[in-house]
Amino acid sequence: MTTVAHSRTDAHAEHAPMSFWRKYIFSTDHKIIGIQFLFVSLFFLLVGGILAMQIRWQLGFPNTPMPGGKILPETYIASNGVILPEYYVQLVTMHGTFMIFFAIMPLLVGVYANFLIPLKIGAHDMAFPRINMWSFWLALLAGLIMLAGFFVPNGPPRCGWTMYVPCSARSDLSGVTTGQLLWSVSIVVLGLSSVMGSVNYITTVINHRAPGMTWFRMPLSVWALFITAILGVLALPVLQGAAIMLLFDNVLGTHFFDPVAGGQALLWQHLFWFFGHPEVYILILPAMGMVSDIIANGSRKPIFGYHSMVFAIIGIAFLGWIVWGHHMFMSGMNPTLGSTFMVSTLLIAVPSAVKVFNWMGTMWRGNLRFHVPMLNAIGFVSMFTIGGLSGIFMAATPVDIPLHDTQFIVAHIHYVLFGGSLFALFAAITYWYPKMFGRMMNPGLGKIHFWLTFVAYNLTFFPMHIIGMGGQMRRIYDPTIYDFLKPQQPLNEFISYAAFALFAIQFLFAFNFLWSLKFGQKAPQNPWDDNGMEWSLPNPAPHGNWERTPNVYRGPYEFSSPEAEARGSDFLPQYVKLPTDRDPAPAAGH
Amino acid sequence: MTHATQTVDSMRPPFPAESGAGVYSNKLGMWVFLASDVMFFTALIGSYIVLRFGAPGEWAKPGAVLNVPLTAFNTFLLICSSVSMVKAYAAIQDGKKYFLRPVPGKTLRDGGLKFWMLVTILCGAAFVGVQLIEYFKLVHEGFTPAGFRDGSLLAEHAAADPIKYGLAVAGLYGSSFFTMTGFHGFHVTCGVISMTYLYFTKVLPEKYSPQDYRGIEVIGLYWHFVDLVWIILFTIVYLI
Amino acid sequence: MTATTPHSDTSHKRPNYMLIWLYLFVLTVAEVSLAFELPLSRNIKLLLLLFLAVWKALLVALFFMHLKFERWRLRIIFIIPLPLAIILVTAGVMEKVFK
Amino acid sequence: MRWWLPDAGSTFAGPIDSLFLAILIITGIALVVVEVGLVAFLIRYRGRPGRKAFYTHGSTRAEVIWTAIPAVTMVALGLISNHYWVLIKGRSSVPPNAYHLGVHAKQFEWQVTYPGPDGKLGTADDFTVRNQLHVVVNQPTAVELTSEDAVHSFFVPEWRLKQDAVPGMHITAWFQATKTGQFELGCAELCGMGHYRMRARVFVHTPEDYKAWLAQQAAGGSE
Ligand code: HEA
Ligand code: HEA
Ligand code: CUA
Ligand SMILES: [Cu+2]
Repeated sequence: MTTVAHSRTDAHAEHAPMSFWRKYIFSTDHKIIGIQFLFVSLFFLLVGGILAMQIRWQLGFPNTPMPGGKILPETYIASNGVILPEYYVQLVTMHGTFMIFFAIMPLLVGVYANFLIPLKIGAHDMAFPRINMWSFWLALLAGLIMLAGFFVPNGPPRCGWTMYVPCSARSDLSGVTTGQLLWSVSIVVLGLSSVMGSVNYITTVINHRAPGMTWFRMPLSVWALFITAILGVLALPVLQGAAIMLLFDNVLGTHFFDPVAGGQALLWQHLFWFFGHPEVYILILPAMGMVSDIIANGSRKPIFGYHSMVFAIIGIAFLGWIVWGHHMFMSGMNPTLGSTFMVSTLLIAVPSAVKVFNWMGTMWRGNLRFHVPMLNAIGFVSMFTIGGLSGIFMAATPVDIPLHDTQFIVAHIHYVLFGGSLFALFAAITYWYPKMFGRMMNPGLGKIHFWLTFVAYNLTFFPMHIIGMGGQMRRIYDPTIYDFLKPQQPLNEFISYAAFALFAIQFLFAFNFLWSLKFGQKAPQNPWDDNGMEWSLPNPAPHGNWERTPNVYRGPYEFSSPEAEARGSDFLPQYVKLPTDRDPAPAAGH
Repeated sequence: MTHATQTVDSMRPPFPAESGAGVYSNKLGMWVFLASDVMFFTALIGSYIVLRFGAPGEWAKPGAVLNVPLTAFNTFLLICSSVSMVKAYAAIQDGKKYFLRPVPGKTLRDGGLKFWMLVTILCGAAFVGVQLIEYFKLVHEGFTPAGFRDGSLLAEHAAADPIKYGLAVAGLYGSSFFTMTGFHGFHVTCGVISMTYLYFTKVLPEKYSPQDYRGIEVIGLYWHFVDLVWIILFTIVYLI
Repeated sequence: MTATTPHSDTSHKRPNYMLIWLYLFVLTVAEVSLAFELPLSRNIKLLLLLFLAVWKALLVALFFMHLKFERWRLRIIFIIPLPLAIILVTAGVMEKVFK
Repeated sequence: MRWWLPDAGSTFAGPIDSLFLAILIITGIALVVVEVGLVAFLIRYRGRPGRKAFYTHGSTRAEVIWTAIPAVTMVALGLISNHYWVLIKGRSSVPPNAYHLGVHAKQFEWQVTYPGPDGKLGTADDFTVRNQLHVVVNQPTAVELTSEDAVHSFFVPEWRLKQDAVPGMHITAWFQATKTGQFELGCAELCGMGHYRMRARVFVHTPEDYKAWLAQQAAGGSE
């Protein structure tokens, strides 16, 4: 294809000085919006983490007063400080909800799609900067609505982040009224925000690439974020629709999910997971893309099999639409449908294998630099593999029978989401920190944080596979009331200790992050010797990015190429014009 | 550090020729949004289909509960507004910014952008109005999102002829009817509001020209899409 | 090649919009009378009605939204969600339709 | 403390556990390849002064290999799994000689309906017992699952049996216990705040014991 991007060059070059409010609060600059998303979603990550600690307290030490628990209102906690069963279920629900919808999704998509797409494709900003700003404010609004659930009578919903009906559709079953409504409303608002964001990302990638930035010169991070945006645009409206029906069942007395009047409980599950599985790929594809960039950089080698990496992303995204039923194997869904979903699910291992082995291929015969982003990226590859492989167990329908809805699933969730997405985020945050704030995060602290997290994380989540095999169900308040689970309690206790350590270790990261804002070492222009377009700009980059639309001369991964050697370095940025390079055609060719 | 950038401004075509899909960003963005809206209506309409297939009883006969002639008229209104929208688009392409202008030798005068946009807005608003009347009448007769209201007129009819009125699944009927048509109506309302806004900020001040009528084209896409959804809804909700 | 402007779609012959409107009108009348007046079996009615609805929808998409005159790159955006919708609904009705 | 699935208690355990083991081996190989490979690369190719990375954009042959092997493995795994899936959960898998029990799930208890002396559900001598499931060893048994309110899930780990009970649906799940003794039935689907305590005792009897228990129930008057 000869499509060569021609970028919009509206009056971007001259920017009058703006008031603080316009510059940092109601900004339409994609970089500021990305940073706003970063702070907000790190806050929600912290909220999710605090909820997780209370979950772990209860699972490790049931019927023991929780330290500091007494400050919670009596709808949550018994007078002696023991967590109430209602509260436990709410903790689990809100932990899942916050982590998925308000921590990882905005961290990956809100922050990095915003921040990276224009910078990496040589655009001046998003296609629709104003809509972009709205997307952020709606996401924040949604998060606050969700958070408000804790402060209304009876608290937040009690039916898990998957919000299965009829539990969630009938307040007499869940015991929650306002909190349930807030959940639905928040999800609708969040969906709106995501759709607005995704429309922006898609349009920007299609229309605003700099001259020379052909489709197959785009970094894999941009590819992944682009495909993720497509998933977002098509998946979130379905969740919105479902949440609206749930809301109406609660407030208008409709009967969508009310079996007595002919409604269907499975309908919710179909709708939720039809959204839900693409959603989990929304949570992993951007991570994969950014990790690809970082691994190529850390290995000083071109990415191994760039094209198949692109097709693997597309393949995962495509297959992601036809596997949702693997969450419903035990739901009473037609078993024939179960067989179909099993096969499509297993096939996802194939593009995933391409990705994993191509990352290894990239490192093969490289010249590895173990900077903090690289360490976390390697952590990502090794841990995502474990999470993905545990998915194979559950994908095989007969094996899912004993494993479904046990802690084995919880282990899978955290291996893919913490070991996968969150490690990738540690990598990405460290990697693009200088671009955001002009300073480096402390590498020593970063390494300590990585190693401690890596160990504590495995100690926390690996044993969950075993207690899950032993049969411990998810979302149960007190495993010790089952005789067959009593012998496992020491392991639960062990997990809790490890989880507390894991949580504490994250404050190293928080400290490093906040401290470096002010005291970090000043970043050189291209701190990681990288090839990306973003490093042609000063750190942090000015509003409007480039004064003049840049040209792109080559692919993103030209590390250690002969041309680079000739220049006496081992990298050759996309924006560098060698004497042999011709300028790309400026206007769009169709 | 070589920036190695080169300006391309000199070669910038006069009008929003943006690359990639070969369409300017607003239009591309609107299409992507419409794709996402398709998925939104898929959730609602799909649920209706699934519920109706799985319903424990017969659905009400067409026309038993709903007022089909009234809605047929409403359909007509929406079709008219769609064609007036596309006429507005054609008018501005030809540079007709005016309201009405006499044509020599003809009694009918030629409509310009201002005329056709006004017709579109009025038809759209009328649609919403008729839908509101429909809702009020239905609720008054006893058809609510929760089904037939106890003691209402419709509840009595349904008790007398449960098959015709689909008594067994009235709850599902009410739920899906009001949700689907309600969200469609919401879309129409949004369209009317944005078109009115454009009318006063852009159409009346004659901001559009044959060189740049992006706003008209983009809102037109949205408007036709809403019409398209109604065509589907009218058939599967009122006639089947 | 030259860049696209909204102009470029005036390069094709503009369809007669009033004729499309007439089509839509006639088809709507046909639908209503089919649903109420014609003594056909339910399933045939259903198929015919769906057929007419799709026909009308296509008219709107192709001519009013001028998809007929757009390139495939743009059409595809609108087409992608359709198979997804079909997949979702098929799985949903599997329970009742195919035991 | 066990490090494996619970002791086998039904005929399903055989195939499911072997399949589990097979997947463990397959994924174990993949895991070792990846993790050992990673560590080896980290050591061998660590950056050192004077070291140069090998400039390559990939190798189609290698990529075909590592696409094809997982593809073939996964398709084979899918076919094998499906074979057992159909035997366990297929709609026509319930053996004709199965003994039918009704299990009605309700926040937060299991109501088990026994067919009484005539062996048929839905007759006058049926009786219902709360939170106690009595079955006969080596006798195919089918539970007719229904739910009163939320979605619950019938889960007996030793039998490798799990099946949601969904309001508005009537789902039949069957099993054949192979070990007598006492077990536990848990609810595996979040159904509200009392989900954790929705527990029932399971008794697997010899046929004689079961008859005796039935007789005793009949004598004591059905609940
Ligand atoms: C980032 C999120 C993420 C990702 C990427 C995945 C990826 C996968 N998931 Fe996971 N999943 C979740 C998040 C995610 N999941 C969550 C949150 C839930 C729980 C929801 C809830 O109920 O609350 C869940 C639940 C879940 C279930 C339902 C379990 C149950 O409830 O009973 C299943 C079942 O099939 C499943 C399967 C898979 C598979 C097969 C993959 C595959 O994509 C993995 C593919 C990757 C690999 C296989 C590894 C790399 C490949 C190789 C090294 C090659 C060699 C491998 C082989 C030859 C096998 N997942
Ligand atoms: C991305 C997703 C994510 C993440 C990161 C986590 C993190 C953790 N999770 Fe979570 N979990 C889920 C997603 C996630 N979880 C989901 C989807 C469920 C299912 C919910 C359901 O069943 O409905 C679940 C369920 C779940 C359960 C099962 C409950 C049950 O079924 O009964 C448990 C139990 O141990 C648990 C524990 C933990 C622990 C100990 C952590 C620890 O890793 C937490 C460590 C702490 C942090 C990661 C916070 C650190 C952040 C900061 C210190 C802030 C930094 C600030 C600045 C820099 C400014 N989780
Ligand atoms: Cu019943 Cu959980
Ligand atoms: Cu999934």
